[in-house]
Amino acid sequence: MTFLSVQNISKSYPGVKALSDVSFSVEKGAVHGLMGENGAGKSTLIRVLSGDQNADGGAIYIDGVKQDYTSVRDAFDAGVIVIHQELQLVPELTVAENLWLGRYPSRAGVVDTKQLVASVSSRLEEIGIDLDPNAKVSSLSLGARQMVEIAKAVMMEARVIALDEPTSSLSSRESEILFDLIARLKAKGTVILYVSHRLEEIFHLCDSLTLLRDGRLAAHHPKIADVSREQIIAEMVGRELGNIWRWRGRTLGPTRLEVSGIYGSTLPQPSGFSVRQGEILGFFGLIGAGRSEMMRLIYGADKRHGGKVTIDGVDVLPDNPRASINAGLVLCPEDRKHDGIIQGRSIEENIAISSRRHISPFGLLQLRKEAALADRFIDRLKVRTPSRRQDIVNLSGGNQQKVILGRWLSEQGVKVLIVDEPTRGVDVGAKSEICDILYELAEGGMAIVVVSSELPEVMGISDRIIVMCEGRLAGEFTRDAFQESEILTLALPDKNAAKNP
Amino acid sequence: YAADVKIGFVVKQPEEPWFQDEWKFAQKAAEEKGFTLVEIGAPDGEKVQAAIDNLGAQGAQGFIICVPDVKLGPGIVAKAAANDLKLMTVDDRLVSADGEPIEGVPHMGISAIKIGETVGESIAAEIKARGWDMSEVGAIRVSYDQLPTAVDRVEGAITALKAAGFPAENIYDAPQAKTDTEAALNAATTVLNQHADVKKWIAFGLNDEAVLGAVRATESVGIPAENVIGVGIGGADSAINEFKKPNPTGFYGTLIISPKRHGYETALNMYEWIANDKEPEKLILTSGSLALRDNYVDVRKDLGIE
Amino acid sequence: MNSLKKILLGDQGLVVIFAVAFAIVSLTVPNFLSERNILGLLQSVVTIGIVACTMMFCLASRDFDLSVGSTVAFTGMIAVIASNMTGSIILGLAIALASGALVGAVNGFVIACFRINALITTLATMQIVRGLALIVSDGRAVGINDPGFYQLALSRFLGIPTPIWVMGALFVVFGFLLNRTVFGKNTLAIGGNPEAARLAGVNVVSMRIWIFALQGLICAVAGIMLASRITSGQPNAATGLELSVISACVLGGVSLAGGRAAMTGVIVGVMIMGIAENVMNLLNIQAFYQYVVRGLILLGAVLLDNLRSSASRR
Amino acid sequence: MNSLKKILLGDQGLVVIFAVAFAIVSLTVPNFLSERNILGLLQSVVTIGIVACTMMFCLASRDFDLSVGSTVAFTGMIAVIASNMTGSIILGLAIALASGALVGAVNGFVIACFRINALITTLATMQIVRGLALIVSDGRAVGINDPGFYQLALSRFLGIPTPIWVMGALFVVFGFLLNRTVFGKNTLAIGGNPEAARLAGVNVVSMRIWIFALQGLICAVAGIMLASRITSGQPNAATGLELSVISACVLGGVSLAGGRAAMTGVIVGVMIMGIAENVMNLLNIQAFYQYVVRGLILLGAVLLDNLRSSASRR
Ligand SMILES: Nc1ncnc2c1ncn2[C@@H]1O[C@H](COP(=O)(O)OP(=O)(O)OP(=O)(O)O)[C@@H](O)[C@H]1O
Ligand SMILES: Nc1ncnc2c1ncn2[C@@H]1O[C@H](COP(=O)(O)OP(=O)(O)OP(=O)(O)O)[C@@H](O)[C@H]1O
Ligand SMILES: [Mg+2]
Ligand SMILES: [Mg+2]
Repeated sequence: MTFLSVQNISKSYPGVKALSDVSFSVEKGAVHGLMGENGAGKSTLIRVLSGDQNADGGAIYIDGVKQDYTSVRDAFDAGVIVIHQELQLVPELTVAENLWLGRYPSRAGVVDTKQLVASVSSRLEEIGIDLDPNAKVSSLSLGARQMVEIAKAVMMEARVIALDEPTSSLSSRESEILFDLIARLKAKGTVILYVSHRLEEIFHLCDSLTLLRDGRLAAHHPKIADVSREQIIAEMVGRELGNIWRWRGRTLGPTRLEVSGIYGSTLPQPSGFSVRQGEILGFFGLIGAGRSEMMRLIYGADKRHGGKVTIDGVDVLPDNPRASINAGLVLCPEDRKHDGIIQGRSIEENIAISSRRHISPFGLLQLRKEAALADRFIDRLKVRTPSRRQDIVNLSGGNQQKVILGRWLSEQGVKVLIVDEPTRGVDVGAKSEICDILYELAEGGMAIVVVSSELPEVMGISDRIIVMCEGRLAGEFTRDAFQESEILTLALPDKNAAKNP
Repeated sequence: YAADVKIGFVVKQPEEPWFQDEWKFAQKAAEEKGFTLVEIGAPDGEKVQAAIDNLGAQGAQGFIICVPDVKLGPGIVAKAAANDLKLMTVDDRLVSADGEPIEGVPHMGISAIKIGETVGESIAAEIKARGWDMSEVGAIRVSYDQLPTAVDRVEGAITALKAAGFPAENIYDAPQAKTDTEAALNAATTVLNQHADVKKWIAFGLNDEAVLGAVRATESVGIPAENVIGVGIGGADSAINEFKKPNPTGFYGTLIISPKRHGYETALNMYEWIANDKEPEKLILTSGSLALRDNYVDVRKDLGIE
Repeated sequence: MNSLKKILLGDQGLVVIFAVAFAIVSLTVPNFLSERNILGLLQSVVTIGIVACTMMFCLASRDFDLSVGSTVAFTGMIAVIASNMTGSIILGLAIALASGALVGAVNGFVIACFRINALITTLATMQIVRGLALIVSDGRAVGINDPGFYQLALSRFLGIPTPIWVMGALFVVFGFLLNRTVFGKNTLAIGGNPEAARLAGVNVVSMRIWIFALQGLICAVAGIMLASRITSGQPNAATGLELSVISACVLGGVSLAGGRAAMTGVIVGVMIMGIAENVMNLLNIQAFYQYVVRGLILLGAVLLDNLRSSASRR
Repeated sequence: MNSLKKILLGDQGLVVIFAVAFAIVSLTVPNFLSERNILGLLQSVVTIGIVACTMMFCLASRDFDLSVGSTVAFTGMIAVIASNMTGSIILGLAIALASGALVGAVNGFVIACFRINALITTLATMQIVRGLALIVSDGRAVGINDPGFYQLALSRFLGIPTPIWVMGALFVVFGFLLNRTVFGKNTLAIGGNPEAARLAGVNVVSMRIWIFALQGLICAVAGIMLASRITSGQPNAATGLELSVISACVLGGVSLAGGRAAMTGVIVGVMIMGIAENVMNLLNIQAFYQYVVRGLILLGAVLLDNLRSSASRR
């Protein structure tokens, strides 16, 4: 019995046809996957569904009734709730206030504060999310914020829930919580639209699947059991891809980066590690493990209280990003929206911002060289855009991520490259391309640190893996000893505590 | 005993040199008699209220005020009474709601219209002295209509000019956006360019700064100094600077009103009123003296300015 | 030492500092702590205080209103003219309140519906409204016919003048509105993240219009009080009020980046501004130096506030 | 029809509209297109135009400077006093330029290092600097001893007065600086996302200090020109300049949210302000109505600009 039906939806932006004639339908109580390359139009579809954007044409039916809502509020009332790709929380408000945003329990306009907090506590407990309702969202880590978003959708009695890459900054443990929740909602008959670039999740969760390509319907699979992984990739990317992580052996040189006893207010435990020339070191951990904090301290993005960083045996005491870059150490940050993209500026400028100092004699720009640089990365990473002059905010999430990566991959004179969640929201095709670029750079003698919450990725790409847990280095594995279960065990805090009390 | 006397002196534009001078002379009186003078700037009605309260709280017995707007009269009178303060006005005379002067409040000053008329008369006299044909002369009225005093002054000048036979249609309005020289300069430039055929110009306005702007405008479009007669009001340094320039400029003269009398005498009168219960005259009108390039030193000396 | 730091830099830091400063001023400045001076002081901040209530909402929602000074003058003017013309004070006040709300609503409408920057929109209305005030009055103050009008400001209740009561009442009302109502929470949400608020179903457009309309209405209240206190409607009144009010709010910890506001903070901010002015006059500080002192106080207060919030951030 | 819309709402929309408006004004307003009037018009926008060059950078980097008016007055004052005291105009000018840059650098330092909101910081320095200007001059205009000083403003080159050349040169220099240098691009990047720019290796703190110091320096240039034009240093000069300059920039499409700026736009913005003022005077519009008209023009221009950018957005 069809419950949600999307018919002939079209939507265009200047220069881009984001959706053309997309139709599919979902059964009651089903989880429907939505996949496609970056910029295929998934988020646009979700935005249309949420009432945030009005489609140029087409219609949406829920339970056989045509919906003609035009605002988020209307969509709400129709029982449609959406988690957007980029987090939509108010940092100044508490968790409870964020969860109730737009629908505070109130009498005559006066907020019932008690109910506000009480109901949230009980609901959070019930669904198994460990969050303090009175904590300010601004004090939470990215992962925790993502959980707030998820709680927001789950807490309401919705008929249709759409999740746009909800796990992109979650690690397996938090993802499990989400999967449990989805299973429960499903049992209640809620329709769930699920967008993800992670194939394992799609196979694990979804009943049916729609593939988009260039804003068009590429394929529709009413039964996920009938398709194979390879077939999906081929339909999505348009070609066979084979293994995404094509690890290649390299000969490693002497130690390049040496970090010892580093700590700061965000990471109170002093810790250190080293990376050799040509080595790719993976950092794995659950959210809140402190990986990003460690990298930011090394890079000088946050204030360091102690510790030493050497590159090729030379002490570099960078206390700000600029000094680090000059010393040959760069970091591609985790939170692209807050720390990465420069709003209002073109793709070209976003790529060239750091590396242009090498190609600008006396501070004068060489526009042609910058354009060539931009074109190279747009081409190689397949950034979907009408032009390199496009404002970066008009790109899809994954394409923004590619541009930010392009910024750091194009930097010259780099000795140590740290990438934090480099493939967050990036499609499989581009993932394997990024992987290739990292290998090329490593072969050129660069020391590379890859921070990721996606275990297959860390295992696929790294020569060595360091596991972090609760702000400490919990253990280390070389490639021949990679073992999924052991790595995961080490990352879990409670197990860890039991091991060394 | 004198040490217990505290007198407030409240003015509307504390940054203006004129009021600085008034304060300075009042201070001189305070030193001579040994009372305390409290200087407060109150650029709008609300600040005036606060200032009076403040004076009351400090235990002052009376105050002298130059109000930002004469219509504030009833409020000030009431507030002064509520704070049990003796009240005198200087420069601008309070009026009641119906526009009639409030007779009960002792006042020293000069009417804005009067002073404007004096400006007009001196310009007219100089036109005659230079033997110009009035119909060939243009007049720049640098106006700032937001300020009632400004309107009265320029209207006074126009009345006098017309009475002397100056053709009304030759008077052109140059509204300043602000009361500084640059604004007057820009406004006057437009007028000059609009009437490029007129070769001889006169200029008057709210104060010296306004007229200076007009004179600068004539210079920038190349009208020789001898073809310009500008007469300002105030006699502050910006006017004196003109007279100190090696060559005469179009700034012909300024009407110096004496801050000495306004500052020193009012303060003294107030002191007498408080200390010896000698009520001052209800109305003392002072007059301005025209200062020119060659006599400004003497005029200033006469008025008690160094 | 450390606990002192904690108190100073804590959430109530500004209040503590204010209390200390108040105590010092009371002890050292003669005449400061007399009943008369305190009442005078409170009356002198009535306009700023009243307008700050709604400016707080405006800033909290990441907006900005430069037109408040003009609106205060304009509505005061209207109150007097309308009272004189209709012969009824009540009617005059009603017309003034309505026209204030209208000015605010127009601001809000332009800003919210056409998405024009609030700074520029209100800079424009600031001029337009001031122009209107000058036009209706022909640039001159308008006297009040019915002396009953003065009573608004002169009357007292329990020995305290009415305007102070009005200001106090508005502090309470808007404090409640900010912290306890859906309206207040939504305002903060819009300021914290307008996009998130919109996507959560908050009607951002109508909220903004309401906030500005409210601002206009409250400006009219301030305008009426002012006209009654100065016993006339003055077209040049309250120039520069916008910057004083915004300063007071920012002093009180309202973030110009939106999303952060507290009524107690704003009250303290307003009082700091008032006390600084009052003390400078009591101490007979020269006009030119008053500028410098005013600037330094402003700078010092935000610096302190900044130390506080950066300390709490880590 | 559609292509007309395209032209109007295109990237050069404001320029086109400006050209059309200019043509209309030239044809309908008598005396407008005379050489003398155009030169007069250009001279009247010299102060705004010069200061707008650096204000553009300030706004583009998401900052704000309210102290420009005071700085112009202060540096003009200093130029005159220093010239009189040292007896050398060159030395006087150098001292004025240095003190302008110093004021700017202090602004920048406080804003960048203590992370205090720029609006409040410059609101404070605006008062402090105005106070200093009043103190050094004792509140009085200071006359120029050496008539050579007047020549700065009175001298002409190819029949065009020097101040206009200075303004033109600065337009070229700053246009180049914005579009063609790393400095300009980094400024825009800081405006777009300061945190991202910092992590990309832009030295945000020193950039901001530089931008403000440059602003102070250019204010000094404007102050010197002004003092020479009005043949004296006046402590009360250039009040309210900040809002005119910011209006001109925003009219010219500079975004107050940072990250968007163009020199041609700013020039057009400055000219629109100047022409509006000039035409109103030529048409002899009454002072009170000028306020209203000024506000409406401001509103109209940003509305148009907004339509343009929202048209390109969708
Ligand atoms: N702004 C903050 N204020 C206080 N504590 C913070 C803040 N940001 C992060 N933390 C804390 O720092 C620790 C690590 O944070 P974070 O979750 O970012 O680590 P991570 O290993 O990078 O994980 P992920 O990147 O997957 O989110 C957590 O304990 C978190 O609560
Ligand atoms: N505001 C906008 N202006 C112009 N183009 C836009 C805008 N928003 C999206 N687009 C374009 O529409 C297309 C579809 O974007 P969408 O965000 O739906 O992709 P997506 O499938 O969600 O990609 P991703 O996997 O990277 O999140 C992209 O080419 C994008 O550049
Ligand atoms: Mg997307
Ligand atoms: Mg992380």
